Amino acid sequence: MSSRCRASFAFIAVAALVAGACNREERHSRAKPIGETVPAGESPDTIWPGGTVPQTLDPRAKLYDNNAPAISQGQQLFTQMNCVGCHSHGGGGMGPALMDDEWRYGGRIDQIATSIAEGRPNGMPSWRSKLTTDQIWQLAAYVRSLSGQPSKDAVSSRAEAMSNATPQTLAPREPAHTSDTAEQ
Amino acid sequence: MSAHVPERVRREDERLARERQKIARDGPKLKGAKLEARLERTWSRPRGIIGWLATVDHKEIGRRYIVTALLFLALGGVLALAMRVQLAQPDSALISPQRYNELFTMHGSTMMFLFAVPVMEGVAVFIIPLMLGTRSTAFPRLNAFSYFMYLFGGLLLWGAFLLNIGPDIGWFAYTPLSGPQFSPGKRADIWAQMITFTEVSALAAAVVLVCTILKTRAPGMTLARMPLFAWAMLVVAVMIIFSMPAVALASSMLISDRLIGTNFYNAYEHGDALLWQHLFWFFGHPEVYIIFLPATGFVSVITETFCRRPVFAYPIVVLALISTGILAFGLWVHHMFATGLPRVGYSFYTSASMTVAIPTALQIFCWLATMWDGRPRFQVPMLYVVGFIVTFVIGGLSGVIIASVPLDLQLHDTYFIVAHFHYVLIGGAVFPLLGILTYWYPKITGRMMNETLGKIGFWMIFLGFQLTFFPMHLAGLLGMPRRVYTYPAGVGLELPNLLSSIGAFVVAAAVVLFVINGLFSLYRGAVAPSNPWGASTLEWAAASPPRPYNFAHIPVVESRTPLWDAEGELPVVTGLRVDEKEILLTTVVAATPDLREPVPGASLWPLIAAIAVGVLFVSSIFSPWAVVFGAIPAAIATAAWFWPKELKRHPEPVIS
Amino acid sequence: MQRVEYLFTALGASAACAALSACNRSPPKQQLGSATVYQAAPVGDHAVAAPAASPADDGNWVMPGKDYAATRFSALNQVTPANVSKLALSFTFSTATTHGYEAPPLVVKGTMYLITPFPNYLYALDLTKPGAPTKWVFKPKPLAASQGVACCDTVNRGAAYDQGRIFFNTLDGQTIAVDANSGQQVWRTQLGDIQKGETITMAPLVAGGKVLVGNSGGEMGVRGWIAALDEGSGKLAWRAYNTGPDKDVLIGPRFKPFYKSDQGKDLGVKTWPPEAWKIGGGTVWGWPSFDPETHLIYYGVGNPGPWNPDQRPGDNKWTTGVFARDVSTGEAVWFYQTTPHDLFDHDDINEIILADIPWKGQRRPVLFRPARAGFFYVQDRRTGQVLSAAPYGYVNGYKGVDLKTGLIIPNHDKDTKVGRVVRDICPAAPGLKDWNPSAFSPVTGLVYIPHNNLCMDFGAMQANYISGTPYVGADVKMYAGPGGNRGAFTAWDPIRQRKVWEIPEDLPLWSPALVTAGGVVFYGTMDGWFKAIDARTGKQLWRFKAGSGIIGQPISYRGPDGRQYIAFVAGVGGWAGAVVSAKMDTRDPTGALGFANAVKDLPMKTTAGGMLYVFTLPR
Amino acid sequence: MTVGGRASVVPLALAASACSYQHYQSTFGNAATEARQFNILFVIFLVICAIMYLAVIAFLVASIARRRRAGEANTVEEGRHHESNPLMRTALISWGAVVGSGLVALAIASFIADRSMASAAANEKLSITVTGNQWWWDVQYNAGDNSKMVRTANEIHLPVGVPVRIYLKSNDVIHSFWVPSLAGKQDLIPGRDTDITVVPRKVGIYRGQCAEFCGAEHAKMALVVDVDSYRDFIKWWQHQLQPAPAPATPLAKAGYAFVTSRNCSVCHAIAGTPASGTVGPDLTHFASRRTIAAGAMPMSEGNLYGWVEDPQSIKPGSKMPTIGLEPNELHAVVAYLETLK
Repeated sequence: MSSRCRASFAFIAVAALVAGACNREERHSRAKPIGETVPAGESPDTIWPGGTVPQTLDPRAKLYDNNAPAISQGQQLFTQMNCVGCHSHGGGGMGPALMDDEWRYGGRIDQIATSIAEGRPNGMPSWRSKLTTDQIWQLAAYVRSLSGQPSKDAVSSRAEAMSNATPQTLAPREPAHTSDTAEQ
Repeated sequence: MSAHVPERVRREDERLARERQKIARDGPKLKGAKLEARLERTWSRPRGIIGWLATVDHKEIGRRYIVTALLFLALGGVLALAMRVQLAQPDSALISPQRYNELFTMHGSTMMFLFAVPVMEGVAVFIIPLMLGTRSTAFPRLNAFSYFMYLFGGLLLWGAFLLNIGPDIGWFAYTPLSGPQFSPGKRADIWAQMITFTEVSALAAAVVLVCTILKTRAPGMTLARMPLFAWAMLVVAVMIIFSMPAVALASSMLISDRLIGTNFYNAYEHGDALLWQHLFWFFGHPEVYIIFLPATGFVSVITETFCRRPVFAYPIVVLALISTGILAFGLWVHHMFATGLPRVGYSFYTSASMTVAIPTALQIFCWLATMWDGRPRFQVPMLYVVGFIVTFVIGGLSGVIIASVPLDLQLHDTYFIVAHFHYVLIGGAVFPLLGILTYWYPKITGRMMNETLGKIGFWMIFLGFQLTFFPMHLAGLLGMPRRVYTYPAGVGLELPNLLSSIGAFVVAAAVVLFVINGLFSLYRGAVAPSNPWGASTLEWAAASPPRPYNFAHIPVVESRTPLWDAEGELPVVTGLRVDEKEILLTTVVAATPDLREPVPGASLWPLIAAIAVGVLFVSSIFSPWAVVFGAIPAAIATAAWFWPKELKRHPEPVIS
Repeated sequence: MQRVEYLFTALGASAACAALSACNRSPPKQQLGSATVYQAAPVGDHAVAAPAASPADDGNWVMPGKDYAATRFSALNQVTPANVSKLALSFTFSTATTHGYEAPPLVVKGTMYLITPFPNYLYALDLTKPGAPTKWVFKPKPLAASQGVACCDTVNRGAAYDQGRIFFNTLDGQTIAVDANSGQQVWRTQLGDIQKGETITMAPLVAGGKVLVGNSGGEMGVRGWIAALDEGSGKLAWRAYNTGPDKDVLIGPRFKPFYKSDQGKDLGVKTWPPEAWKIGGGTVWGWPSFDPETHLIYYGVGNPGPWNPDQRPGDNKWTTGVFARDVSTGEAVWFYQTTPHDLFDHDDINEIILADIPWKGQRRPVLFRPARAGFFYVQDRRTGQVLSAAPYGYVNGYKGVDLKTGLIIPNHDKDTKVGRVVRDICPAAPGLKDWNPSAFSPVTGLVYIPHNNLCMDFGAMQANYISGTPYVGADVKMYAGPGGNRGAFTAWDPIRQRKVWEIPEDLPLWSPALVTAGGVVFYGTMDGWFKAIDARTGKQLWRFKAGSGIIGQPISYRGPDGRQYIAFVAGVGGWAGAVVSAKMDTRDPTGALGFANAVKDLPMKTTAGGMLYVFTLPR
Repeated sequence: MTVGGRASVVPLALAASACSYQHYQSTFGNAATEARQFNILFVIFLVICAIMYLAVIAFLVASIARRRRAGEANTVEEGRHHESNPLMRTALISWGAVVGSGLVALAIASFIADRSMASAAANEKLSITVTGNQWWWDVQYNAGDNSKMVRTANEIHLPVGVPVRIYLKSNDVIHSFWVPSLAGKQDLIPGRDTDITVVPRKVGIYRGQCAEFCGAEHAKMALVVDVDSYRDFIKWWQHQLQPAPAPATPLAKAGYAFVTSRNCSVCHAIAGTPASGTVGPDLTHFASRRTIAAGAMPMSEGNLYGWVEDPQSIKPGSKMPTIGLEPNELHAVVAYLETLK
């Protein structure tokens, strides 16, 4: 997909020089290669018997981390797939709050993607068979923005809806936290 | 006045009087080559790059405006070619939808904001002081500031486009598509901030033009004797001052919606998506007249010179200009006939949109009457006027068609509208612009453009234009909406789109030919005397290219066509200082000499202020705090710019 | 205007607001916690409980409503306004759970039974021994995933005792019968399916040899029903749906609704867009009552799904109304729809008190219903005819009830619309009074109503249905209603339909009420104050600060030693308390379907808990 | 060239380039009262404007070709540039009068056409609600008895001769409902209700397209309007009310299992099956529609395979994801979708 849009720049010679520059706003619409799965799900916040195993972040994370179209698509999926019903706009309700800095299963993008795909014991449904990995990663990117992790330039200030939490563009930034609450 | 004048005051007056004697002034005692050498030293700018950046000479700033605008015209044209290649055949997947949306947004924004309005201001800033017989515009530093703001706006937009964060929401950016939810990232903010840049630049240039036209005319050039181009630019400047704030408000509200989550356009929280459209088109329609009216000025100038007689019925043309300027503010809702507003309201706007055609029709009559009553000589500028009349009237009439609600409901947002506004913008503004550039080229550069190349260029662009844009009427009627990156086969749109694509390349070739002619003539063109076309207005009394001080002595005007009526030498008025930059201010209506006005010298502060304001605007896309902290350097720069110099001398009442 | 008051209360400066008496527009600011008497308590002829449904009090507490007439009235009178201030703590017991505790403790012949929220433990405490040691614990082990489909905290509203067995429901949709002495399971029936979003939180009603159970999940696009299980075997006797064709709703020849708007064939299908009735809500999660004399059960039906009304044009029969059915066959006898095409999630599941009132010289069997939409209905329980309906608090969502047609008169400028927020709708989604039942004292003839005083902004949007996930389609923000107090305890005269006295409360009142023959009324507040009030004058007599907010049903029973005991369990939660029990983040005002905005200060005023407190007068 | 003449010329050109789903998307379609009023008014405007144009060109050519002996023109060379031909003064006044009256006539003609269109469709018999979503049309037929309401997508069937009022809503950005052969366009604006009234006159297939820029796939947000006879329309409506037929062949059964248990059911609704998502178009009678993906391609097995297998390559940026189906899943899904007549 991306090769064709670089070809489309061929008409504007100057632009071609800088085609790959800014990933923040590139609209990736990746298909799911057959057989690809969301990360297998071993949580980096655990005990490794016999010494720590170095944890590498899934390479796909950088396509979604600070990518504005992915976060915007995630925001729309968050409403359409009824996540708002349980998590509201980050405040929680049936489901846990997503805008605070307490995480039961880890706040990194790949951990959130695993929670969405596999589901969690106390009522989080498993979406692996209902959403493509692309969509799951977009949702994970949006959930990260609820707790203020991505850069302020990639998030949207409000949705075309009733005003709710303070705009993400003004909320203070938070690092990704580990699984740090009592409940599981 | 019998009151006893206190001793101290009397002694002070005598000292001033003695001092006044010592000032060197142009006049019988100082004239000819010695005067011109002194004036040259006083009025030329400092040497080197600092001088180049600090110049406040209206001719240099005018030249920069024109060159930058023509560069953006070329860039916008290349985008148009890319769009036409994509639309040459149906179901083409050559350019991705995302890229195509960026292309047509950049094409629209570049042509409207970075080419059309600035090129008109550029030509006006260069020619108006010469045409009015003065040595500089009012507020020359504001003029320099205006150019830099325009330049930075263009760099911001095109820089973002090349960095792949260019806008993809159309040059009109309707909310909620341009709102925070449906335009992720900073694409829409950059577009909105470019609007702020170009709008500040246009407002600054408008203030400069209004003050120059009203206060610095040559003595004797009453309002009734002012050239029609000056009238056109006066009306345009006033329109800019009244229309630009609307879009400034709209784009600032859009940025605040996108940056801090206000609800101006959020229908849920009782905002309204149509608020954007009303504010944008309240600016949008006057904007297109801001582009068209200077072109009517160009046509009047060319017709007068090449028909060897003044334009027929001067008062009618002036009244037509003014009424067009006023009526332009009353018909913006004809862009919104399909948004479900009450039908009776729409009929007011139908009649207003039809009424605005009458003044333009009268102007066209006057030009034709001038041609009928004079002896038209069909050199290149006059050819462009004929091309203008043939093309623009088609656009004007298709405008009358879409002014009617039932017709517009079918034709709105289709390629019929694309044809209409290209006819009135390219036909109505670009043709006269090419004509006037050829006409004033000798005045600006001192060389004549090549006549045969000019004629070939004219016929190529004229025929290429018809081939490109006439089929678009049919494409619109056959159901092709605007801003579509492709169209299905089998709906009958293949032929018109193919013709348009071919025509686009012909027009492109013609523009390239014009540029070659322009560059080639810079060095190989015939050297131009001060009045090569035998024209009647004052700019042809100055040298080609004009000296930094324009006129050795300020001319006096007794009629509408000063050069044609002055046997031999132009009457002049003397007494302006030679050791300091000084211009003569005259009263608004009767243009009787009023004051001597010291002209601010070259300074880097306008550039520094423009950079500070630019940094403020660009950084306020990313954080609201930038508005607070960015304002400090901007305030410092503008304060330094206006910091009062110790007045070594003070303006004195006119002696003679 | 509410926004300013809400801000003040949000800062917890209720004292400041009290001082700023100018900051409300309704009657002058009452002092929080003290009663305002509107007129003297009625004297002479007044309402009495339906005799068949309210037998003489034997000192036990065998079902949440105390009796089939749901009076929640205890005939014990040792505790009186004079000596209530001397009540002393007898013993306590921790239920080891921290979600909302809405159930009453049950007392049967010397044993107290406690049913906890998820994981629904059933404790039996031996009252005959000091400190009430645990006799046995029954652990039903419901599915953990059921917590993901419980809309408003994983609560349980109580168990019921009958003929030696304890009947209760589990969150994952099972009804279980346990032998009261041994704690061994007798039978267990699976009724709900959590994959469809169904849970069960209501207290079963054991009547006419049947165990009546309904499902919850109005917010999950569940199709509501009430089922009757045979008391002995647990087999399904009949199940009546609340949407769909007449045969599913068990509507037959005996069905004679009083008003024309409820008459017609297959209205459960005709008043919905095609297929919408299959995911149309109408759940039964509240309080059924039973009249042994007419052998009829009365129960309310929940809200239609989704909350976005534009997605379900039509009256949406048979949601938000009251059904009367024959208990043995389930045949519908009459139905009254309180809010056709409900706009504001006003489930109509509130308690139904059966009473007889003096009507033109003779006794008329009626039912009292302080409905969620804000009107106190008095209806003839044989036909469903509305005798009178008056608002018992501030209502601007509706203009009143037309007694001729029985239809509620909507206020059209509060109609919700997709794409635009409608502001200042009172009462809010939880209604003027939510599930927490009121108490009726045949001695004073008054109904004691613990209710809230909340208004809301409502923004409807298109809802997408995925089974097992919420199907709401609305954003809501709630805030304090006029007067700035978010709750009130009202003594209501059901015959003259007028307030007798009212105590404004800072936080919404989410605890049921208890009234005793001794003339004392008990209720608890969400920040943990257990209060005793004089039933006649509304004067506060005594209060006790519990460890957590009180939303459980207080009870009064006669202990083995013959003394009167008052007991309740303190454990904040439910929809109002989810801010604490679900550890929510109150920076998002639309949390917990809008309640977070109304109780931002609750986490500072109480923590979660689950503690039983039992009081008695010292020797 | 009269209206009729011109209208017949163009379809011949279309017929020449006919391919299977060739539709008629031009303002000459003349298939409804509104389109006919447009064509009549358009011709009136065209004729009057053409006359004005010829007048201007005649004046231009005359002044170019005019030959006069030396000394007669009022030019500066002949020293007469301050005089002007008196004839021109009267010509100016008459020109102003002609232009003014021409415009007034056109304005009046426009008002009359506007009023008559509004009155022609005053008493509508059928009401439809079209909701615009990013890049497809959600169509809902309203009915007095709510259980008779029909929900479909990207295709509208209309009975000929019956005035229909189409209520327009939007779930996201501004779109514009436009079927050139039937009537003028009307915007769909979030938070604001607009409507349009059409009285179809000619049975046939007419194609419409979104006319307000609405994002990445604005170009492929089309719809097809089928104007049927009243009898066919009622038959179509009854058929739409039936739930989806149960799958018969084993492949279709496998497709049913996939569609109702996997990705499709969270967005699409198929009446009579557990799938009831409202995010995507209703698929209950998908196979009976003429196009796929809001008019992006005509309905055919090949196109169906291409679309279900990789929608992102056909409509890049569309909300329909490329799921990455295994070949057997793909065959099963397409087989099941084809049973949804």
